[in-house]
Amino acid sequence: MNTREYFLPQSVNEATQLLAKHGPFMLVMAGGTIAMPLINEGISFPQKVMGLRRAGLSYVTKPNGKITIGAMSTLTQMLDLKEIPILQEAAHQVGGWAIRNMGTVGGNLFAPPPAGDFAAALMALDAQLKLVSTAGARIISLTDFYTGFMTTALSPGELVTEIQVPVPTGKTAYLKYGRKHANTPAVVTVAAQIELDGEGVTNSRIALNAVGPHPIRASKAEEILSGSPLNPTTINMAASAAAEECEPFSDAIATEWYRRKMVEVYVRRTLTKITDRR
Amino acid sequence: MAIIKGTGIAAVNYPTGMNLGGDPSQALIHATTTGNFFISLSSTDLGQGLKTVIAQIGAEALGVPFENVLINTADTDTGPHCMGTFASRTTHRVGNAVVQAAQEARKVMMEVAADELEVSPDDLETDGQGNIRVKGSPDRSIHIIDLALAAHFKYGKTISGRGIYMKPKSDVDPETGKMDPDSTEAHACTVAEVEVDTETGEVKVLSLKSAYEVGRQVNPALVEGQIRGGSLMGMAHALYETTQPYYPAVDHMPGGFSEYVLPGPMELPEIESVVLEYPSVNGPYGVKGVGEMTANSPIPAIVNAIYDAIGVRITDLPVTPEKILRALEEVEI
Amino acid sequence: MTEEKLNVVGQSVLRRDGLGHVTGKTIFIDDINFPDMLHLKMVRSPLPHALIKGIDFTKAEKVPGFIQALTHEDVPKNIYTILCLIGVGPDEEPVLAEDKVLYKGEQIAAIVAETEDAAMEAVSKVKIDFEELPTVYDVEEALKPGTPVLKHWGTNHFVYEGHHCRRVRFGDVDKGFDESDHIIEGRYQTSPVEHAPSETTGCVARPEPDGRITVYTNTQALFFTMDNTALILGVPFQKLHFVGGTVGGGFGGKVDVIVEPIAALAAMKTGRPVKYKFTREEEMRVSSSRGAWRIYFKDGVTKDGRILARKITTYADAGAYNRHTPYAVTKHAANIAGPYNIPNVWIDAYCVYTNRQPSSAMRGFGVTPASFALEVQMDKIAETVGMDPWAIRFINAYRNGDMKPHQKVVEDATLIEVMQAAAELVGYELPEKFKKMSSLNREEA
Amino acid sequence: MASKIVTFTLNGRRIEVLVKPLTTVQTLLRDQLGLTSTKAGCKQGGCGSCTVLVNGDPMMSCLLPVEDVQGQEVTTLEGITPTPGLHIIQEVFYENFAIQCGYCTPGMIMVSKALLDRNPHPGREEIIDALTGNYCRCTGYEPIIQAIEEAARRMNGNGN
Repeated sequence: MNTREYFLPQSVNEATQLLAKHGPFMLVMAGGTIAMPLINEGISFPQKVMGLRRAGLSYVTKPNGKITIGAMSTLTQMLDLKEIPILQEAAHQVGGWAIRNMGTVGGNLFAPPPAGDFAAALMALDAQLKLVSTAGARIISLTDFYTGFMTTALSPGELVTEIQVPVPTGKTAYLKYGRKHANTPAVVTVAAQIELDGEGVTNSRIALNAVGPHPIRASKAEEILSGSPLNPTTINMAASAAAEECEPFSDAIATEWYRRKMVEVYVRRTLTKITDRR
Repeated sequence: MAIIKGTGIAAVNYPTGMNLGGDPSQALIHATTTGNFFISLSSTDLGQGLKTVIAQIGAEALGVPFENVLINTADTDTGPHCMGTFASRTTHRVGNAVVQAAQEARKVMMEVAADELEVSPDDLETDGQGNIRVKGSPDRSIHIIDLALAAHFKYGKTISGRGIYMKPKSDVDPETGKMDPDSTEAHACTVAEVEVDTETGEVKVLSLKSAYEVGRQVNPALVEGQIRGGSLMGMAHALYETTQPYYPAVDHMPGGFSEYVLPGPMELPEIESVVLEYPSVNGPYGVKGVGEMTANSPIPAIVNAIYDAIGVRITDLPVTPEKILRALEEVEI
Repeated sequence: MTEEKLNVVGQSVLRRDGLGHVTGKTIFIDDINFPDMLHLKMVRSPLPHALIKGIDFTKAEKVPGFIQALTHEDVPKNIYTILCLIGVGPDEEPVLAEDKVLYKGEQIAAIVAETEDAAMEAVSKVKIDFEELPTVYDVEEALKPGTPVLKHWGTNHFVYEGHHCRRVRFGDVDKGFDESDHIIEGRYQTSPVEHAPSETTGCVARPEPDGRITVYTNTQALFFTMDNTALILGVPFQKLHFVGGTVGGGFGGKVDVIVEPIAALAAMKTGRPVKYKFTREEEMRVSSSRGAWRIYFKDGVTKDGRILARKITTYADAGAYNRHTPYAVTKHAANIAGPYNIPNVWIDAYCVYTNRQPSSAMRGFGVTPASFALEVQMDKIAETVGMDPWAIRFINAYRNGDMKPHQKVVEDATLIEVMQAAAELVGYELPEKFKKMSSLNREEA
Repeated sequence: MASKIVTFTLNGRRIEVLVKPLTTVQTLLRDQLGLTSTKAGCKQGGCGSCTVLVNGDPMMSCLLPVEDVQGQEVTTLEGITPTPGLHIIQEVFYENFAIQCGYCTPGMIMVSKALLDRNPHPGREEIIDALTGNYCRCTGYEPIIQAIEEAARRMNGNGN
């Protein structure tokens, strides 16, 4: 009497073949922390589900100056990434312990806001995604991956199999602000990487989460910093710009108004943290 | 960024019981032939520890060891009526019913012991260890097992008792509101210390220090449990909790623990308390009640502490960071 | 009570249920399963106020595992009110909605199926035609002429013995205000709060061979729930047998009679055990909450800090139905003036209906919002008269022998003592006159 | 789709179960195997009452399909309870009144077990960090934190 199907492919190859065969109506599930509550609660009734826990994607390798993370690596695995402290911090601030043992780096890319904080950290690090289908593989930047609320650049039949993160050359900082200090959705999350040549900023990446349809870059804030010194004046200007350009929403934990205010405060605090680390 | 500290106080009373419809509860006690005492109830344990404190009260009133008193609850076929667990009433109401039932059972127990020891019941006492002994001659005693066997097989008596506590119904006078709605009053005073981040409106509760007066404590560890749990619930009500974040609008109602904001172990303030005992007039052994009130005094104490810190009185719960920030902005303008 | 030597009262003996709890062997309601047990899930209103024009179960019935759908037509006495057992009326809440719904999430039809999944899927396939109606959410708006009326008796408030609110009249407040140096007003608002017990509300109803129904439930009030269930089902009281007593947290959230009647009805209809347990989302959004209260204070105070008159108008947001709110309002009215000795008090306490999930009892029932409002108001008074927050409370504290506004003599007061103890705990040095004060008598320090 | 046979180690014993597609470990334990110490407080991954250990790591069994634990080691509270007696963690929860209604208790104990297995000397901060995914409405957490501190002392032979 149960018509549901659950596929548990043992390799990426098998997974992409299943996806090609069953098409876009198959729900692809990583750690299950987003999909399973909806199924348990009777909100969604997917007839075909593919779980990726056995697809051989739980790995972290570190070839020359790059960290390569299999999409099914858990957030707990990220706590060991000593090379990139902001990924450790970002991972630690997702859920509680058991959720971190289940939630995956790949899954976090698909978490609807205000979830998806880890993806914001990846965005600040200029992560690239490897997308694989039966037709082959391609690499896309995480910034270009998102196309709208719950929509991505994934083509039918494609899976995110790997996240490639260059070891940051700049200074980084990460701050998540929620209504409590752990296991809570973000009011706003800020991840930043700033490259400095002496006093001047040569390159900056500021990613925000929970203030847009998906993790976003604060491009205007980045432009303000570019070529400027990183000091309280430029930091304030960048923070104001970020608050202006973000697209916050209201939900159970904060209003659009408050989120925008907090973008300004937290971009400032994040950038100040970077200057403090000099 | 400014972090400002503030202190606030609040002092409250809390009534035990709610008898506007009459507020009775019953208890039945019977002894087995092997000297165990079953207390039959239909009362429920929500986690506060009813099954433990009622056994303590029963053991005390019967004069037998705690271990020999067993609680049978809650079954409508075997347990007599109880209004329910609410209104901080169960220890007081059910406790009183148990004391009354225990007195009746104890009377039979002492009569049988008197026959066995060939003395008057008035000359007997219980030692709380399972023996009934002649006052002044502790070597002349009988154990409750022997006594219960004798009652059943030799004298044909049931060692049993019935108890009820009822506060009669009080009708409210519709014109003046004259009424007698409760049985006794417990009290609490909380001093809250907070820290407010004026840039985000975030409040951190540093400490909740309280004095409680709850009548006699039947089980101090369980009272302490109510205090700790209630303090955090009060703090949650003050700063975090709402099913309708934009009340009276109904938008964005939380559907689970991630959106319904509750403080966790990371938000724990320092919680310290003293408990005073002024036995009540009508509670069993002077009990009042502690279950509900522990969440009450922290709320206004925290709100008053926030005012002390920032000079803005938020009178709309929960006091979210957003409400504080908006209030601060209005002041600045 | 005479001083006596106590053996076990006063001892921190270990919990009787502790071993069961730490081994996970304690049996909670959801741990009770029977091999032939069915699952009940509820079709709920997606709208806060609407007429029901029609219900179509055709697609739901086709879900594999579907057993039966129940509507209000199956419920013998569909309209009830929980407190009818203590004489509070009139009946006004449907077990299952009839021609209209008053809040989002209201129960409309029960689906009974072989598995939880099948029941949920069938629920998702029930189609209902609604005609939306205008809503009312604000308690003061609700009392204004021209707002949609929610109750069959024609008002949006509970009627207390012919009055539109619960009243307390003590002394003469107008005279008190005239004699006062300061008039201090305040508006206080609390929010609906979820009990959030670790275990959600639920029960299992099982038909017995002798024709009775045993209901295993985590209700906080066993007989209250059973007796209401018997009335709703129109069965003799001896037909029902309720078993419970082990509850995974209550806080007042498990005193409503919601899951038991419909599960028992389903068990009677199907002849099989039926489980109806709220999901967490139902517990959050549908089960009754702590009500929101709006409270207005007006206090007349002398320049030396004595409160001479207190006038309070307060509105409880009951949500769509009574549940326990009419009662909460009375308890609130008895306590809102506070543990203070005030010669003139005037209270109007309203129980108001709105288009939200019903509120009901919660830890502190009607008193928690009262304590919040009045203790913040006390600080406001202290500030206005230029007095220390401790002092304003000591000066006005009630003592044994005083008369409360609801005309009950104070007999167990210890407000002064807890304040003295709290001051000592935090190292706050009270003036000598407050240290010497006692609740036991009214000798002025 | 047909049910599947899944083999894994449960509480030290290798077992074979037949499950419908996407059945969770929670449902298997509670409804098929009658191991009800694993609770179902929310089925959203939000309360931690269903925490089990998979290869020693705490996981929410309500979010975990049974097929995903093929060949793995799953431990529930039943699996760490000695016969007769109590595990030290159970003992301290009981003796320190770190329980009230008891519904969150199994999950709390499983997380504590995983923590103490990794870190026999956890500081207060580490204990709090380990508990952030587990919800308790009754106790206010402090008694639970103190119980874990006491468990660590006793396991290290410094308890009373």
